[in-house]
Amino acid sequence: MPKELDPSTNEKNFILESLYAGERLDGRELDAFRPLELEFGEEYGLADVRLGKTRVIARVSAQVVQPFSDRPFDGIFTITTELGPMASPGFEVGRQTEAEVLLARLIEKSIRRSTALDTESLCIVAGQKCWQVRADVHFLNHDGNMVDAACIAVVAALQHFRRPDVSIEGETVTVHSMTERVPVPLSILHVPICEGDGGDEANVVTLIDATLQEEQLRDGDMTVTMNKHGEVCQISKAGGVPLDPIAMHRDMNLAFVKVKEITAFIAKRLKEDEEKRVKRDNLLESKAENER
Amino acid sequence: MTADYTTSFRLSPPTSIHTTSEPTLAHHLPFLTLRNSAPSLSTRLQKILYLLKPLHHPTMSTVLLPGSPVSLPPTNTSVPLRLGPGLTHTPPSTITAHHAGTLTSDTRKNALWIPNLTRRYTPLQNDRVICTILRSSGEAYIVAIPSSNAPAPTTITATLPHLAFPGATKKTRPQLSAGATVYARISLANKHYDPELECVDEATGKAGGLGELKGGMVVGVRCGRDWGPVLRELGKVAEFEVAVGKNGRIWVEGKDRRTTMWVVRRIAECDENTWTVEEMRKKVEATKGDL
Amino acid sequence: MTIISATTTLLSRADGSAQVTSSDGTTLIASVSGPMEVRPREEQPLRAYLEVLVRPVVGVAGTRERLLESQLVSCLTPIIRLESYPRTCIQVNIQLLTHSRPIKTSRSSPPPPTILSTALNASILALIDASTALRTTVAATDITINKGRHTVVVDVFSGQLVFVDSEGEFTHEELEEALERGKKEGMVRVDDGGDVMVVDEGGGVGEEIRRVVEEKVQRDLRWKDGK
Amino acid sequence: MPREELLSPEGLRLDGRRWNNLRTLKLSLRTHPTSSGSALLTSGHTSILCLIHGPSEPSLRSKQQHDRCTITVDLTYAPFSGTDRKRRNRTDKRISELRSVIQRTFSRAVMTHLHPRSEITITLLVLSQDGGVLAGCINAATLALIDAGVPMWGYVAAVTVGWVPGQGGEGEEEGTPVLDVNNAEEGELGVLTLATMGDKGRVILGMLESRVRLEAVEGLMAVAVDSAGKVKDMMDEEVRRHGEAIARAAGVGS
Amino acid sequence: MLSISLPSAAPPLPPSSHHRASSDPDGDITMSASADDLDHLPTTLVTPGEPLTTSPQWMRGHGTYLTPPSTITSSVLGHITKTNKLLSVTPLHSRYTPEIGDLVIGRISEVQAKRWKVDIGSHQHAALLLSSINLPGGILRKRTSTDELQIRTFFSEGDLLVAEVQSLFQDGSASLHTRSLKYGKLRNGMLVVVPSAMVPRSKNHTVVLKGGAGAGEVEVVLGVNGFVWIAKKRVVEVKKPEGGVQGMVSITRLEEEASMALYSNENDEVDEATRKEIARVAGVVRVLAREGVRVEEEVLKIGYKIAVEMAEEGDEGLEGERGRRMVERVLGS
Repeated sequence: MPKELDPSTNEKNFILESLYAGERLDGRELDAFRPLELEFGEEYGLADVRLGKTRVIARVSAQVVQPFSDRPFDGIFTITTELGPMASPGFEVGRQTEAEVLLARLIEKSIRRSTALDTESLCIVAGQKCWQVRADVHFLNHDGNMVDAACIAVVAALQHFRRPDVSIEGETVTVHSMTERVPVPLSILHVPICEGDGGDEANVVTLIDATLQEEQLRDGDMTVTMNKHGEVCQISKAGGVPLDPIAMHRDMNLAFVKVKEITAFIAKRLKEDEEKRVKRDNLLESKAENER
Repeated sequence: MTADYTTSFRLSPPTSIHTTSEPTLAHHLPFLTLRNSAPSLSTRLQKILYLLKPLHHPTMSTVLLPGSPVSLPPTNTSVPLRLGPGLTHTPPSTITAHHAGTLTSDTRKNALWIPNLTRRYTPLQNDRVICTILRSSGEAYIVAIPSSNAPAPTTITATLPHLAFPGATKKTRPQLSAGATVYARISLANKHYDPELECVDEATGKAGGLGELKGGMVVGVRCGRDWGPVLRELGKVAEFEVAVGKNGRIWVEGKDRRTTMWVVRRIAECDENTWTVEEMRKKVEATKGDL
Repeated sequence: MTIISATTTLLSRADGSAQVTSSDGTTLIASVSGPMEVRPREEQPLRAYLEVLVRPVVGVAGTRERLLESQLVSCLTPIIRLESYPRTCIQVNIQLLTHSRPIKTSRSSPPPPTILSTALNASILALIDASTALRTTVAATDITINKGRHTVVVDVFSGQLVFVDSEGEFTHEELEEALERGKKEGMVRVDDGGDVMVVDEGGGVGEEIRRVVEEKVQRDLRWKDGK
Repeated sequence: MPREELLSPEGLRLDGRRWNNLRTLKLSLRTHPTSSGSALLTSGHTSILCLIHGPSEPSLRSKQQHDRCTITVDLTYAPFSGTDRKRRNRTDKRISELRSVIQRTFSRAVMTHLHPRSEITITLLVLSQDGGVLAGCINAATLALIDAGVPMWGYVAAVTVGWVPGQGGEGEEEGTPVLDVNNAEEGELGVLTLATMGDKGRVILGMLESRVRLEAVEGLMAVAVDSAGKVKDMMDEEVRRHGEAIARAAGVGS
Repeated sequence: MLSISLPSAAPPLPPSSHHRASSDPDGDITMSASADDLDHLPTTLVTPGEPLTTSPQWMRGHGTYLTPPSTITSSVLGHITKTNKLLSVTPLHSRYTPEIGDLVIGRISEVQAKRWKVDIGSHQHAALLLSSINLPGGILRKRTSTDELQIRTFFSEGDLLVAEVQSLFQDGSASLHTRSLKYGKLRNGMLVVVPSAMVPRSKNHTVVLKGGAGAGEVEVVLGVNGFVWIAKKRVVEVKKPEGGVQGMVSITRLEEEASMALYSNENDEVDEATRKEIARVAGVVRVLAREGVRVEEEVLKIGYKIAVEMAEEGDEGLEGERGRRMVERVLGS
């Protein structure tokens, strides 16, 4: 299978030289994100995120299962990620590479371990029935910074998702279909957003939202996950260029600014989608009435 | 696909085709050569012209799908008809498209082909490509011919013999390290083998612009576009050196880093949006202040 | 069944890609990579190895996806000029974006539509987008007659049947009718000479595919206009 | 677990330590002379053995890099290392993450360009775990690499710091950092594992897995960087003691 | 593969006065760029990351690196070595780094078309070219394609051999040769591997020990790479040509027979007494290395003598405490 080709010496030198001069190839500022786009699908719980050319889709779904015996009052939340060859022909089918494990762990730590989703609210009948919510993350196009794109997609999809309503009568649990009862949104405790930084070479240049080319040339990276309340959910910096702790803290403060921006962006898009749905439903209703 | 371009066919009576090797012709033109002397086909002249006309009337559709049959145009028997990329000849006299596009012809050379814009490069003999040295092995460098948008996965590895440089001997061969960028000519391409490259003009023994490209920047674009007019537009306001590889890579070195950056960004934008020369001219006007 | 919307060239890392939404509600993305390096055990000396991978939107690929993969391989193998790319791999990836769980069907209703036709149409568009050498262009349609469901794949020029997958209860006549309708839906309109295609609004899946390809070609070649 | 248990009003932790007390750190080098380098680290009830093999010919051709040596990390939890005697799967995602974190850290700390085409294998065996396993692994590996004579840019010294949040009362402190957490603390608190390289307090590794307020992170990092410097000094002391013992024996021999 | 961390790139550690544990007797070193900085060089052990000098008069050698702007910093645990203006740090313990002229013992790990790969305990396997060995039928015979086909008859995987480092490749890996009767395949003995620092380079790497208690002579080959071969002394058997024919012919025959014998895989008969002594010598080598005493001709001879004495005193064996007692006696003598 083909692996990614390293950039040539010419490209490497030019890009680094430009970075030292504070210029990125695509004309962005060092601390700027690429254009972020977020779209929702027809079905609830599908978020399509584009970060420049990077594209990730997250799909949240739910089904009723039996809870784990050691956690009878908790629902189940799982995230699955697979780097398939669609994202880049460099990814092999079926074999998990180290980079993939790190990516999966990072997303897991950012969202699941930080308890973004209130799993207790997913319990239907303690020890017997609970909701299993799963988020499937699909990487469609890899042009760097998959972590951020994936996190935004999962968080947006979780907020967009509506699970069917349930009613309990004695021992029987009824799952109402989407048309029968208004589906219930998930209880999201906080919205973590990842923030990838790429450090470059000795005189550390810090980049935000690195492209694939920049990722290939970087000498280290740090990912910080935060929510809009100013809580750090996760920090991950393994190896790479040693950083000054003061600079690290400065980066985290910068990340916080971005996190607030992105959270607001997601909220805006969710609202737009909601309005669109309401408008369409009204239209359908009035149409139905007219027909009657 | 490659082999089709480098093999030549001669069609004497319309019913039988036999392959002859015409290395000189094939060597210089990456086209399939087809000679048709059947006068009966001349009746189809009108239709062929119709096919060609819409090039100047973009509103009218003449887009061929893969598998679209293409009529043989009338040919004078002395000049062989050459089929280029996108067309396949099936004996005795059927020509079909194998990728989508509009049929294009060159009446002077009597050639037909379907131009298109692709991300993946198919090696063709005599193409000049911009490639990257991977390592040195025995008597040749192993090089990657990257296609399309940077940094794409390498698919084509080629060999560049140590002696395929001007005046190179075993002792005076150029030393190229891994990662170096080289402008080379494909001296041998065949779908069954990895292509072979050279950095020397066989006829003159000189470099002829080929060889290592030092400094500058390489930008990835889609293959199949004629970059000449666009680069000339850029050249009106910026001072830079440029080498265009058929594999969708353009090497640029401006008089300073700023110029290189400016040119690289313009080329990337132009490729991204498939700008016309006119649109490029406007963009150049609008951004020349950055220089 | 018709194509509601289709776009091409949307993924930068793939050689060709297409996103297709069909009238049955299926949305999916197909991407094509290749010719590229092949795994040694799949290498074939005289032709390319065709690999089709289907990924569902929820969960991991299972039997349903494997079946779809093998159906797509058998549809696409005669279409792609695999012999033009010896010792390489051509990879077609399908990512489903909608999750249509098979609805429980009573004996009286026809089986639910499969995503095969959408997947095939998207694959063809992605292959054309990637400029992979093809023998011909095909179009797939789902046709439901009474209690039978038929996926019919035909050559858009000749109307020749390439592939058919039928399910449910149906008579021989119904199958014949399905094939006839599939042919009509799939074919592009050509004039009697068989050479030149005439622009015509509307039409079936074949026409739709042609329209999408035309758009793509005009977009790709617009740089020529400025000359 | 309530906050009072983790940190009593008197400022004592579960095991009687103050917030800034490290557990007893026992370090020994060359515990296994047949390997290229080895070290045994015991920090409280956490015990980690590290063995180095190499630089040597890579075990797999694919591990050969033409311009540097490859660092391979093998991390195993002994089945008896924890309280519940369970065998951890090698493909455990968490273990493979730790493995690759350690691998990436030492790929940077070791002067890999000096031994092209070869491989250094770092084998880590967690004999007993009571919090701070990643930090322990990093420290043990640093010592073993020094023992193996592998050139490095400097010491990599790691520590863990937990954050006990405050009650949120008026005028009260935001919370308290606690140094070198044990298992019970690790399960309850937000814990930062941080490693510095060299003696300028530059951070080569930082891992935080639970929610902590941004303002608190600053304090955590300050404590961690400072303590990592102290751990580095302790390691340096042991390395010198060990080195002098070797030098003495060899000096007499020649 | 390209990498951004270029070998030449210094790490982002600016020069600094270094911290050290207060218990260190050495105290802090004041960093000054004065000319007499030479005197300020640490005299004891240095550890990785420890600044050595900022004086520009020194050039950095092995075991050091440059921290911008001009601090030479140690990268290993070891002692400072000064060679003219070159400042380097010799690691106390490291894997063997080959140098030209080293006598090494190795094991064949791979047989290729025209050469063998030999594991010599270094960071890469060494190469032994077919053209670098004595071929049967005359020492200076040119190699032929038949030799290439029969490459496994000379050495095959797992064979042990003693050789000399002939040259070094660009990446520091060694090329060996066995073009001397001293070198070649090893038989009739056992291998002991000790850290390479325990075998110093010296003039003589072959030690012959007179076996006590009726045993034959024991030959010890000390490979600089820490591989030590202990065997029954090699006797170059000179077979008398039958009937004692003319001189010229017999000499060529002799060479041929000697070199054919060089590649034999058959052990000679080694009597029990000698085997016992071989094992005793192996024990001595192991114990010396374990206790950090460098294995050299003198030390080995004394050590062996003491081990024999101890055995005679009824203190047989060299495990644990006994070994330590032996080393003490060696150091005492």
